[in-house]
Amino acid sequence: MLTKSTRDRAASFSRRGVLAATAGLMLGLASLTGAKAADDTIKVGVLHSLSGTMAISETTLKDTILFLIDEQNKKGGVLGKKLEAVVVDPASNWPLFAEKARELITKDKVSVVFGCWTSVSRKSVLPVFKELNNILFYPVQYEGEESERNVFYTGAAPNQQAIPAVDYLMKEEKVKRWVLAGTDYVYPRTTNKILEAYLKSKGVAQEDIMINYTPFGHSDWQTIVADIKKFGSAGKKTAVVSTINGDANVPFYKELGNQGIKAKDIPVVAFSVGEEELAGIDTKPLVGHLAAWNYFESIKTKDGSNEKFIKDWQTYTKNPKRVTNDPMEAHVIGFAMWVKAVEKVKSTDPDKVIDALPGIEAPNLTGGVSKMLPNHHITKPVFIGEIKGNGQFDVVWKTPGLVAGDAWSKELDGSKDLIGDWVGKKCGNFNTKTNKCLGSGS
Amino acid sequence: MNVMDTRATSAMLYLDGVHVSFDGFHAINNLSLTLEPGEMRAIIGPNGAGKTTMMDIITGKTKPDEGTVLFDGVTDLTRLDETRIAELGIGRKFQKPTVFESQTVQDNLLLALNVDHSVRGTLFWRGSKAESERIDKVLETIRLTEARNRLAGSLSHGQKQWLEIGMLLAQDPKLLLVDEPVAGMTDVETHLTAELLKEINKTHTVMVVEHDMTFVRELGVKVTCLHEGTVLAEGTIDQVSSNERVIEVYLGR
Amino acid sequence: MTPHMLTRSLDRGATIFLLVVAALGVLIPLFNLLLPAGSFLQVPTYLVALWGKYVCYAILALSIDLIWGYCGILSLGHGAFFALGGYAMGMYLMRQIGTRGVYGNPILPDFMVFLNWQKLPWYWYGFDMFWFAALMVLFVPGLLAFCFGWLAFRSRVTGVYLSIITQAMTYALLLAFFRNDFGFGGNNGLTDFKDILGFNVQAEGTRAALFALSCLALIIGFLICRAIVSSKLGKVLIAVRDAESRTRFLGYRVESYKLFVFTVSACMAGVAGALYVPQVGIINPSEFAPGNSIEAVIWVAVGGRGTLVGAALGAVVVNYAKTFFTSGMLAPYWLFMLGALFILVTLLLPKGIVGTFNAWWDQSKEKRTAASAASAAAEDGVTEPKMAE
Amino acid sequence: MPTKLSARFCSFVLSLFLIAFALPAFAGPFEDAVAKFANDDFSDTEEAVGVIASSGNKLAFPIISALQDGRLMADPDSKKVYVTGTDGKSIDAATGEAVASVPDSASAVRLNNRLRRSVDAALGSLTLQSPDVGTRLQAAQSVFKSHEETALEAVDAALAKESNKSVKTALGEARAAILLFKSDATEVEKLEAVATLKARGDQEAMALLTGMGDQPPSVTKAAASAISSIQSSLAVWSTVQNAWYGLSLGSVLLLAAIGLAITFGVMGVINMAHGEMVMIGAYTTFVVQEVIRTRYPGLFDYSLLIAVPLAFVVAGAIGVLIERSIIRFLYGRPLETLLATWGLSLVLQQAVRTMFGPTNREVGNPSWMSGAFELGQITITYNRLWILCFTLAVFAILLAMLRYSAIGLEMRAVTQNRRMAASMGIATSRVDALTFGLGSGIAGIAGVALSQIDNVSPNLGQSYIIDSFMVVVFGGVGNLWGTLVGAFTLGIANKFLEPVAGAVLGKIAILVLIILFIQKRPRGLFALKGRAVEA
Repeated sequence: MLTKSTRDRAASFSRRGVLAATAGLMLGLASLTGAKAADDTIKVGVLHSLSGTMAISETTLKDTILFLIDEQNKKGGVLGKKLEAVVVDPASNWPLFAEKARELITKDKVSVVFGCWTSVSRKSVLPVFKELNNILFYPVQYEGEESERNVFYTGAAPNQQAIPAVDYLMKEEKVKRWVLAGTDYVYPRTTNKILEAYLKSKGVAQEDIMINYTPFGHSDWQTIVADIKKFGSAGKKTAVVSTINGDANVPFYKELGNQGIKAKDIPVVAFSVGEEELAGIDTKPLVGHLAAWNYFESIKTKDGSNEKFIKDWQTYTKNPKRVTNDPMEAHVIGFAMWVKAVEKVKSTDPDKVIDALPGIEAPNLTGGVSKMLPNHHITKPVFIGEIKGNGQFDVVWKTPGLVAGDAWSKELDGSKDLIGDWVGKKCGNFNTKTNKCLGSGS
Repeated sequence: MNVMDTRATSAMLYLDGVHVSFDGFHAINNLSLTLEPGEMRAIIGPNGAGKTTMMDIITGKTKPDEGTVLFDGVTDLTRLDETRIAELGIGRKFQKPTVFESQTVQDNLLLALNVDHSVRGTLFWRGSKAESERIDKVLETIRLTEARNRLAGSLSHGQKQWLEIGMLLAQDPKLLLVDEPVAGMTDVETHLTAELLKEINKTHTVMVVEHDMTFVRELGVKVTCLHEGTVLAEGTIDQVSSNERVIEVYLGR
Repeated sequence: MTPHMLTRSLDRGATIFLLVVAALGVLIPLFNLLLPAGSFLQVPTYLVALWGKYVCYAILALSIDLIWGYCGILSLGHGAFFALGGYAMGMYLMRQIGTRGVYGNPILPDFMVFLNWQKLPWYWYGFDMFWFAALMVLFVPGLLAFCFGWLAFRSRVTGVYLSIITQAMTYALLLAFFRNDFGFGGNNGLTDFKDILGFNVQAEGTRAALFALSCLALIIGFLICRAIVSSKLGKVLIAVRDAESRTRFLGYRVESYKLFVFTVSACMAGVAGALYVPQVGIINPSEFAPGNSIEAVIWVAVGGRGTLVGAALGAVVVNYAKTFFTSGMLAPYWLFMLGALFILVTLLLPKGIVGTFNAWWDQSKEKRTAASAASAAAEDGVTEPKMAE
Repeated sequence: MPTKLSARFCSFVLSLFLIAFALPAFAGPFEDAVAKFANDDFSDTEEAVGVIASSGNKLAFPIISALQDGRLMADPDSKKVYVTGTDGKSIDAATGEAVASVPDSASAVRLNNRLRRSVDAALGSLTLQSPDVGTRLQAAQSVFKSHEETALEAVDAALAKESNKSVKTALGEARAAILLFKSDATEVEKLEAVATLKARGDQEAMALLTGMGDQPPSVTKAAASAISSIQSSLAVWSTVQNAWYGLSLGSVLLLAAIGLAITFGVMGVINMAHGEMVMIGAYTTFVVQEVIRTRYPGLFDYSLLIAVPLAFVVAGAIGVLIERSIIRFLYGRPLETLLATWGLSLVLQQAVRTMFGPTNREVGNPSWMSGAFELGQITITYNRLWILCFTLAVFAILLAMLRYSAIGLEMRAVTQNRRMAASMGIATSRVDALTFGLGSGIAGIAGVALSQIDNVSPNLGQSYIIDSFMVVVFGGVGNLWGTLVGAFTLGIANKFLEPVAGAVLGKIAILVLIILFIQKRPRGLFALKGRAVEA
């Protein structure tokens, strides 16, 4: 018995020895990248670009997570263990996102990952998270049309941002004519498809909708702004719904300001322009233009939670001017939910946590309480803010209650019958008409 | 161009009323010149006389604005590109010696051999006895046999000149255009080069551009003096060098 | 490839290189699959995927070295051919998803469904068959390279001008593929692949196999390149690189030579891309980004221009450095490291790693064969004289 | 906003209380209206504005103008509303009595876009007769925009008094606009109105004509013809507009490329870090403005003038540094310079990212750089106009420098024949350093201008490098005029393609055209001919 085992071990050793001899470089390789998993901490992956084009937006989110972890550890960590952040830089390079995700999960053995900004980065890491069964918290407003078991979407779905914004413009500003301007990628495309369908359902005629797409980082807006002006001077109240991507916004707004398009003539409501983007512009010419978010830094709360958060954040970053924005709040909520779920199941095992998360509630920074839904999206309030001269927003409207995020848009033919339900149906894209879980092959 | 008179000329090379100008500067001005088969001709003239430009025109590197350039009495060179012209059998040695510096002497010659120059031909090329013999022979003629495996870049200036002439030989053209073959050569080398060219001239038509009058004299062939892109004088070296204008613009008193 | 070309093409360095690649191709998958997870020598799957990526890059580097190192054509748009090959493979993988897409549409890929496409665009036909896709992997980049090269080389666009218009080419393609109307998934590109030839792309076995395949492709590509550069055609290419007009006056059709290698190298790049996509699991327009192409050229420079081994090595070294720097404490500073690496290499090792090594090796050994001398010299930084002025 | 809700509730209670027990003196409609401001409810505020504007009360103008620029303070608890004067003194809005200080509980009355419009309208009719011509003109225009019937008599009164010509026409147009929408206006009046608007002939006029509801047939007919005539004239103007956009885009391209035309065109150095030089220039501008903001706010309008030389020096110095430390070892190996400078660009980007942070930095437009003016029917924005002039100036200076200055002569000598120049005793290495410095410096200047229309972020340079190379190559390397022509050609072509093909396809088309063009002219638009090229 014992001898046998020893013999086995000996044999295995020798075999291993042979293999080792045949591949020295493998050794070096394994040791170079080999990870030593520390058991006394819980590892949290941070997958945000720190260089390249997306660094502009994502660096802040990296800092946010580090800040939250810091706070949590002050409170004694989770399950009596300290949290440890593992930061990597996917460098705004989509395949690198997948590679880094894989590295985080298999090499660093993280229990959860907070990351991604662009849809494409999410799409690129998706297979990795499915394969290695880990958890991703995705904090950015996106086009919807997705509900995955391993992903939790704490940003706004189209019905939590776009639709309410349009409603506001119809109700408050009596807008009759619409310009849907966006950068040519999937989020604006889908959002505009949804809005187009929605507007038509509200009786807006085709010729009263102008759709325009521009490449990433488009910097010469003269023609388009002029077109908007022209379109807007057809006698009907006109508004621009902008899904223009972060980088192109500054020149866009500068051109708007210079060509003298005032908010009171043609208001622009943007879904990707927050406090951080405005920090790069002189906002005086933009006063009155709108943005729809689930959070604004300027929001005052009864319990002062937002004020406190801003204060702590600015002390943490040692920068009294550092602004906060919506995706940050999404991370705050997501992080809180994850902590609660972990403490609920007394484990960081992804399967347990994933099952525990739906139904978990966490306070958002605007004085409400958000809830994780079975489709892995959360409930959020929607605010419409007007740009102020100081680069902040003045909330002019809010939804009466919290809005539940729809994974699948009701306005699109492809998806109006789909729901995501990971509690009952255990399916992200369940067709309520055919009662079938699509995509499972069968 | 009149067909009759092309037939009339038996010349190996025939230039008539050639004009070319770069941004207004007339490099070649109504240049007419004939080279008989088997002839060796020396071209002299001050800098900017258009000697090299003339060669550019003949080898198809520069297209003349007007004028006739006939090879072998029939082919209009102005319509062809360098490759085609080279294939016709016009070889050229450049003013500043250009050999393939990063390749060995014998590879340089190998590349020059006038065998199949098609992509397929070179891709599936395998050396033949005949080729290597040709190369050996040329190496001997240009006295580089023992340097065959050295990099062309490591050769002395004179040796490069010779290697390039050797490449011409390997190419075995009907007409050789040799631009300043003895520039920067010692007297001995110059003498040897003269001998070499005479040797070559036995079997080829040659056009030599050279400043070195002793060299030209040594060649002892018909001389053409160019000035401002046109023929100033033509004849034996003595006739030309005694020509007033030539002395004035070129030789100096 | 005829046998004599093979034999002729194999010198010492080449043989060692081939052996190493072969060893990697066999051992890494074995160590990954056979050894128990967590055991000391076990190669985690993410490393297999990672090294698979490196190998694909190595093939791309080879293809660039073939035209730049030996023919002096500096293409700053080779990423385009890589990406096109990748897209061809990606389209096949998309069609393999079938009803497993989120909308369960048997024909249309998901991105077409939610952009309300009614039917499959014609250029997607046939990509459900592997052989067709495989053919396209070679054909599409090859065709583009042929047309582009035919225009450019015939009208004697050389040096910087060529480099810049190759940039223009890849940039134009980048913009084109970004457009969602173009029918290639826009910015998101093609992703969420399920299986290839019936094997699950996520499965460890498939990954190992893909890795081995990539190594095989690298070996074959290497042999092809060696065969080309060590043939007489190789000498002509070098001649073109060093003195293009001289070569013309010797009666060579320079443009057809350039066109030939350019097309061959484009096809190689395409294959590299095709192997790359299933291993990284996504192909999207950013692969067309002009920066990528430039970076690929830099791999070659780092490894040693004009030494095929160097090109491959450079690709691996630079990308390993990238992987290494982009995680851990260094993450915020990795661009400094990478940038510094590029500057230092060009300044201190103009011949690249392998080039410098060879030079040193040759010096240390007085006796040298003509062949290695030729190749050693070929590694000199000297480029087209035209551009030197 | 629970806080606001509760505030609104108690204020509501309070207002009931006030209405019930307030002294009759305060019970007038004007006072009630003023009190409404304290309800912090947009529709209440709108009512209040309407009432006050038409009340004829002398306080109306101060109140509403205060509302417009956020100087109207309302105290939700005491229901009192105060006007804080620009001089800091405050008065009670209801009574006009001066008050010592505004209570802390008071906050500025908020506006939204709809309110801003009605405020403008109200102010318009209130200031129609203000002594200042500018204000009157503005007033007339805002009345034209809002065309509220209520303003009609005010307009007529003003028209009667008005002497200034431009204001008169503006008033006339305002009157026409009102009449057009006035249900009980006579057909004649309406026809006149249509004629006036036709004369005005711009998009706003067209907007009114298309927007007017059902009208007597004759009017509709007149309107239709007016619209068509306006449209045809606008069509012509739009071509002019495109040309202008093309020029301004061209100027940006030229500005970005001109530095490259020197480092690349003149020296043959493929400087991939060129874009980063531009970026450095932009960040210099940012720093200058920061200093000015904090230290000497008064100088803000001069910030760019200060930034230009600084940017030139900074970028130029860095350029020289680069040339001395890297480029000079790489002459004769242009492709190696490409690689080294590419590495350099990565380093510079990350350096800026670490120094200034990854996010955009705010670079403000000085007053003379912001806004636009109408030229005929096209809008010309000042920043674009200035950039165009600036670019041409830079180009001219550079050209003159190369042509006439000693260093310029040396530079050209070195370009045309390095060896010869050296043998003639020109210190080529010094010239190289200076040339590269010059190129980089000009890139820096470009950065100053670009900071006015684009992001100031670490990625700024990236977005221009390719375009710059396209321009230089298209125009012909080593030829500044080529660069000029190239830049404007591409700019204009792009702007005429954009409306047809859309921004993305337009850009693609341009790139393809460049590729094909290079086939025709392998050395660009203005290529040097002759032997020198090949040598």
